[in-house]
Amino acid sequence: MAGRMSTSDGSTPLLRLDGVWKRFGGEVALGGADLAVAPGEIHGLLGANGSGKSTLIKVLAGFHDVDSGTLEVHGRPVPLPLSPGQPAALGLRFVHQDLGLVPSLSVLENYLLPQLAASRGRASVGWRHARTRLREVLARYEIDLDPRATVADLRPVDRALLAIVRALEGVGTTSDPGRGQLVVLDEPTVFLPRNEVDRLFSLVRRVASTGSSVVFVSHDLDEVREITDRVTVLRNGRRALTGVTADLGHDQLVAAIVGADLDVAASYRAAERSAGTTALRVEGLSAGLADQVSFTAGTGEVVGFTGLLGSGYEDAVRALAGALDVRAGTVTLDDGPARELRSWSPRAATDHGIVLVPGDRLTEGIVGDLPVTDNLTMVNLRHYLAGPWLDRRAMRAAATTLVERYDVRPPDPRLLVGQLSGGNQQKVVLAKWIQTRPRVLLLHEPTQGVDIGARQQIYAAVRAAAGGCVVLCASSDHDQLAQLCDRVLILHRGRIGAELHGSALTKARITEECLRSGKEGSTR
Amino acid sequence: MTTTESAPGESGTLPPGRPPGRRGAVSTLVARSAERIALPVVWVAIIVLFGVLRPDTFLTTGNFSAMFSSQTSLLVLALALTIPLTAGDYDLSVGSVASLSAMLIGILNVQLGVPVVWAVLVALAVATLIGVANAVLSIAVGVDTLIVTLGMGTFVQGIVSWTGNDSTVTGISAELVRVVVQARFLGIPVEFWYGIVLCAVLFYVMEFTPLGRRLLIVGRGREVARLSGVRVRLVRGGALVSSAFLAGLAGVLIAGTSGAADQTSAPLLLLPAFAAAFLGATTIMPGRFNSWGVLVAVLFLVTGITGLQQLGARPFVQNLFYGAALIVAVVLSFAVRSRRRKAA
Amino acid sequence: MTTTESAPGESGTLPPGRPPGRRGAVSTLVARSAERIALPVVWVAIIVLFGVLRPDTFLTTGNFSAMFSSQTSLLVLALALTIPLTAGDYDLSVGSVASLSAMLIGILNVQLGVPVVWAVLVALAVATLIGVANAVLSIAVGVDTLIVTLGMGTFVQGIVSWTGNDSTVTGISAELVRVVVQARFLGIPVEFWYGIVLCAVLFYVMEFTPLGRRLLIVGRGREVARLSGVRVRLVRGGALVSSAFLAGLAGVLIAGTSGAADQTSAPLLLLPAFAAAFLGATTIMPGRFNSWGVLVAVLFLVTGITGLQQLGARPFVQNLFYGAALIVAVVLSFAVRSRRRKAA
Amino acid sequence: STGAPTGGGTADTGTAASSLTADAERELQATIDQYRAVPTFTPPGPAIDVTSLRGKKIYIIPETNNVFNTVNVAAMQDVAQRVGVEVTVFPNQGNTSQWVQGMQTAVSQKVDLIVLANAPDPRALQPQLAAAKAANIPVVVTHFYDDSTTPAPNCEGCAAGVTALETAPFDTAAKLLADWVILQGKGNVNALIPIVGAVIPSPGMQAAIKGEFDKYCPKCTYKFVDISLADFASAKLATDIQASLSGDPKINWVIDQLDSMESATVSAINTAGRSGQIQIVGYNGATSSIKDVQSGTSPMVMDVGESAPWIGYSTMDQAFRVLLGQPVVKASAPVRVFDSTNAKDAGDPPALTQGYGDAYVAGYEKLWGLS
Ligand SMILES: Nc1ncnc2c1ncn2[C@@H]1O[C@H](COP(=O)(O)OP(=O)(O)OP(=O)(O)O)[C@@H](O)[C@H]1O
Ligand SMILES: Nc1ncnc2c1ncn2[C@@H]1O[C@H](COP(=O)(O)OP(=O)(O)OP(=O)(O)O)[C@@H](O)[C@H]1O
Ligand SMILES: [Mg+2]
Ligand SMILES: [Mg+2]
Repeated sequence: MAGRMSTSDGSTPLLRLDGVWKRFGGEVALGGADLAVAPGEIHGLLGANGSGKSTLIKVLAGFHDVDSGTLEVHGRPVPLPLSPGQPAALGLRFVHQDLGLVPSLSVLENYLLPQLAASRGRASVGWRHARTRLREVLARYEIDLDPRATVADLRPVDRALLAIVRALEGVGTTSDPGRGQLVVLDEPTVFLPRNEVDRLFSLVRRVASTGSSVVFVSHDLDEVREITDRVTVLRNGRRALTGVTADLGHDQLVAAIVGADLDVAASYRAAERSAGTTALRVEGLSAGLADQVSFTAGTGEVVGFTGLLGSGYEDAVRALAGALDVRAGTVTLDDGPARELRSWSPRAATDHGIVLVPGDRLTEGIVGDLPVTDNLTMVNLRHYLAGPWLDRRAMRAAATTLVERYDVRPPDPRLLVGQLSGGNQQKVVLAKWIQTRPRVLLLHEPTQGVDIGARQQIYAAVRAAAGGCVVLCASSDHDQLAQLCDRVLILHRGRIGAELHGSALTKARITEECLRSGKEGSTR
Repeated sequence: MTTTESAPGESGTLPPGRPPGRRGAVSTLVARSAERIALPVVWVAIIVLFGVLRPDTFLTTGNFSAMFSSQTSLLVLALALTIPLTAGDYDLSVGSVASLSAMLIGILNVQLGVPVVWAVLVALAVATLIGVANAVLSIAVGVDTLIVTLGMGTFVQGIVSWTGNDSTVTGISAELVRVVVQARFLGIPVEFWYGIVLCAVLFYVMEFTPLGRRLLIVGRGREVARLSGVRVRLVRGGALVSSAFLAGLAGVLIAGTSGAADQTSAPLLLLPAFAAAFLGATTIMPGRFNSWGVLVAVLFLVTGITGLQQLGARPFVQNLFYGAALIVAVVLSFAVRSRRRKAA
Repeated sequence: MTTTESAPGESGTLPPGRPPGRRGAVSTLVARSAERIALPVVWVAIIVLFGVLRPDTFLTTGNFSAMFSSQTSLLVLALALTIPLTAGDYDLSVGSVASLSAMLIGILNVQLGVPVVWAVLVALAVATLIGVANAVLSIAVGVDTLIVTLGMGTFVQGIVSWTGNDSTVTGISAELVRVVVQARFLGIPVEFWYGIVLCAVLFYVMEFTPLGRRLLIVGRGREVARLSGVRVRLVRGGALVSSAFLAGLAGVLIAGTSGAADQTSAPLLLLPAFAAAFLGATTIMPGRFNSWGVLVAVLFLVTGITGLQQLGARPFVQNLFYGAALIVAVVLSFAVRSRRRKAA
Repeated sequence: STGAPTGGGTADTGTAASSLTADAERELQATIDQYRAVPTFTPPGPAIDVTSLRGKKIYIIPETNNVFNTVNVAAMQDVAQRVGVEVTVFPNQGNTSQWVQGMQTAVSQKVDLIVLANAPDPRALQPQLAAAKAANIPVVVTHFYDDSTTPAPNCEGCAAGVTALETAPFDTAAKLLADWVILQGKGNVNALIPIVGAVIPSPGMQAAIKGEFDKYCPKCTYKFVDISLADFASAKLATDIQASLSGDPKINWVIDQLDSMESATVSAINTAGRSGQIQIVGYNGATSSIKDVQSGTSPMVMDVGESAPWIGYSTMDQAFRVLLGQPVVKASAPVRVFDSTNAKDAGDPPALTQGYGDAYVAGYEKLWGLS
């Protein structure tokens, strides 16, 4: 309660960010964002995908430079950007969205990573002592982990727990322990089963009770309402709302997060459910976090896959492209034979016309330092063969047409894709695959980091493509699913928990189903 | 984007020149073509320089024909390297493989009296087999190509001194010598033209065949390639096999040029070949390993060395020239690019 | 996060052994320790073997003291390499730098009559400066360390033959000789013990200081390192400077061991040093470049070679042994791991 | 005229009128004829009784692994075996650190004598030589210094612990190379002489060659090109030579300091497109080079050879004398000129063990009382 009181009056916040601008290329990630965290409070940070939460946090971590903006800690102004190690010195601790672990190093090394990074070459590390200490710590948190285990071999849950414990234990190990410190948790709960979430919350409260503060990032409104004292909502890189959680209704939050998007959003859903015969049948697919998923889809249909992160909805889709190892399952195309997915590969998938527009665009989607032309033509090179040689002019021409059809800006196929903006990069990836006339088009977070305008163009493109094929779209953006899909499957713990279509298919219902399945989880 | 710090050819290593965008298109176009032709221009410049200083000795057809043809084996080795380099792999065994190939020709043809044609074919076959071994060990097992080819190179070197009985084999069939170096075209020994042809072939394969594009894509974005249905392992393996085959070819040229096969010369070409490959990637098609660039690099280096030699420079100047040329060229082409990127 | 396909020490290159997880902890523990001590065991085995075959010549203190001490300069060079390798970078200039350091000592002490202590200090300083140059050119400008150090190596080699006037400098102060090789401890020339001490120091720094850990973190995950506030460029640059300094030290040992500085010997140590570094990363602490592993690797190699010599094997067997040892060890430790990972 | 192949290219040496003075030609012819003959054996010193040497231990460290050293060492082993002397060989790859290891091992094994066989650089082994001296182990260095060198310990780098030398006729060989070329070229000689300035015999050989040209053919032209030790026998050597060749289109002879330069020289000539116009002579008697001389089609037309086994015998003779405490002698093995007239003596295919007769075998056996 103390926290909540102290915030209503103007007492100096533990941390205050003001007017932070951050562009990537020309893409505005933060457009004058601000954030104030009072001592001893648990502060929720909300916002749609790409609204700038992680970027803001990485600015605090000294990872990103800023175009402009000011920072105050304990009322003292601190020049941005922060130098390496400075955040730690200021008493800031992080659990980053990507957890900030080095997979090929051991649990212990990753646990000590912040100290190792901070300490200026002094004092030696007593590993045996450190190991026993970590054992105690892990025991305290009732986590069964071998400090010598390699992080790459851990389950996602254990990795998350490790990162969280690292951040929480960091508190109090800095220069002036008297001062309250700040723990930033960027979507820490996505990999946690409900009971772990409860434990996390009790820990978070304990930290707050010591006068330190916590910034808590999550897409799960219920979690946010349960744990936070106040919330700040980011939208398109700037603050849309700040308030005391208890005073804010669910709808107020949703409105603040989604903003005007809902209104402008034309629905791209097919007028009437296409009666297209079943073109894709997947049986008992188990891969990654997905567990015995079975479904069918028809030509012309756009089927959405979603759920809380960690529910495995994206694995179910990516597995069909051979992007990850499959434990079990079969896929049937049209009235062809059922094919074992255990021996599946990207090659096999593409040969059968199953193609993936990956979510991790930068490493899986585009070859950034090759021109647009090469990226567009890499999947059907043999079409450009004139005798033994490639007809480069034909390739250039084809690229130009695609670039124009998909409205890639600037419309110059000689540009390196890495120099295109996020949205335009995504258009290139879409064009690359759709031109191959796939039978199944798999989309994974198709508009991640893509601004509204490009978003609508991409929806249109997908819809157009859907005319001739099955589209499966794995996304955590419920608004997008509501606009784009004819049907949405909500996964929970790797299994299909619910299915929405027709009039039931609204952003609100999707979110609701995701969260419900979440609670069912806790009751199981 | 995720760039690979030390995988060759990655943007981390050789940032691609920025093609003309909307903004400052013209000025960039100029800067870019300036970069393309910088090395050739410098090359011509030093030719003129030495020509002025030593008109009677340097500016002779004899000198040029000799300069050009004398480096063919180095050129071929460097070209061999560009293939795995483009795919993001290293091959440290090319030197020893060339050595073995030459030695096999010597032994088969001279000591066992095998017709030289067959000797050459066997040598090439063996070289290719070593490439297969490299591919299997590194790509199949998954060991870094640098380590595997390092070990393989040492091992093969052992085989060379074994088979060669630690000595030089001379008296290789005059036919080979004739078709490699004695026959001339436009006054230059044919082997130089072989080199040119090889450059052209490689250029076309790299630029105008699906295979070449796949090689490049695998080198620049393995995951993208994999998810796009490219058989990444096959491509990488193929690259190592090809480099070994070309190394074998370099061996044939070595044997043909001197009519002999010795123990030491070929392996000493390894580092210069790398230097030439990297230097070549700063010109013609900056940012990519390209055969014409390698040709220019090799000719530039030999011209400099020969000129200095004829000016009576002491031998050590050659190393200074080699090292300095590589560093300066690469660093400059880097500085240029990053400045330009800032500008964008 | 950004991982480097062919940066050494990356999981891609040397996957970390899988430590005991919940499942099959015991069996894995066994397998793991088996892997740790595999090379040492094989080493002991061949010692026994040769001991049985050549008891009177091989199993003599003299033989061992000679074997061990003669490899110190190689050991130090390999240790130098492990530092940038751990940080994910290459340094191809260590051989030439060692050469230069030895040559400087020779020239300063013999030709200019500088007291040997000062000669040594100057040599080390120059070596370090070259390391700084490497760091600036590669990390500041952003050129791949492989290229920069390759060029630098060639350049420095030129400087060596220049300053050394292309010949061997002899007559280096007897003091240096005494403190390097003539003084003995437990019957083994002191330089061997210097090597041991260096191993211990490096081991301690790598394992027990934040600095060493930062080096490893930078090598394994540059982005995460940045995210956690590690000064990545500083660390990488420091690694290159340290390797150059140690290379300089190797040069001091070379000069002290033979009381002379020649042109060719040190650069020839480059590839063997790499082999030793990689081989060492398969033992003691499999999957990581570690000084004790390098020590074992070096001793293993020299033992095998000496033993083979005393059995009257022809010299070429040495190369076969070197290459085969490297490939077999690395491939095996890989196979083991991947099998184990599958099992998990 | 002899030697030169009748390929068209050799016209300028073959037909052009000789510009040598009559006596010059006579003297040169005499010298060449003398060295074309099978070398004769002259005892280096008084007879010695080697029976007392049974059981002594000799440790041999060859410079590197090449066939010449192998044959040379084999000869020594053979002799030693018959005398009952134990021989240990330390084969290596020419790395200083390996020589160091060899020396240390030898000293630690308390052998009775160490041979640095043609020839690990004693200057790079000062501490080890000192150690040997301290352990009273004599060291014999072979084929590293010229016959004219002052005997140990006054030779360069010998003071530390070299007891005796087995020297080589480097200067003589150089003289013969020059003489033969002048004679064959009938005075129309423009020679390129690649030489590794860094090695000990080079200055002497250079002087010798210069001396002959000054004496017999002042208007002949010749040019030494300095080869860096690192480039020696490497591909760069070809570039060095080729650069000088194109630097002077009139060059018609290349005098290789060592046969191991031949293949690089041939490449250079070929790439320079001067095959048929340039002939090569070289020193060392490598079988590969003599084979080319025999072939009559190679630009390699003469080789000054030396007998690896003979060097072995003469080394052992010196070693025995040292072991017996006898005064050291001027130990050296002769050279022979191999050109088209006598190259066949070297055998077909040529062997390092043939072409020098076997007078030395009988001679040394008699000297040692083995026969
Ligand atoms: N480094 C660069 N080199 C060349 N052109 C560039 C570079 N960076 C950006 N551009 C061009 O400038 C334009 C604006 O880029 P920016 O990233 O700001 O687009 P954006 O506003 O984010 O668009 P989107 O909403 O699609 O992401 C793009 O068309 C891109 O092609
Ligand atoms: N390194 C980067 N380069 C280019 N664009 C980036 C980078 N990091 C973030 N962005 C862009 O900045 C915007 C904000 O990203 P950010 O990760 O902060 O969103 P977020 O609010 O954390 O979303 P999520 O809820 O999905 O985590 C997005 O458009 C994203 O694409
Ligand atoms: Mg954008
Ligand atoms: Mg985020």
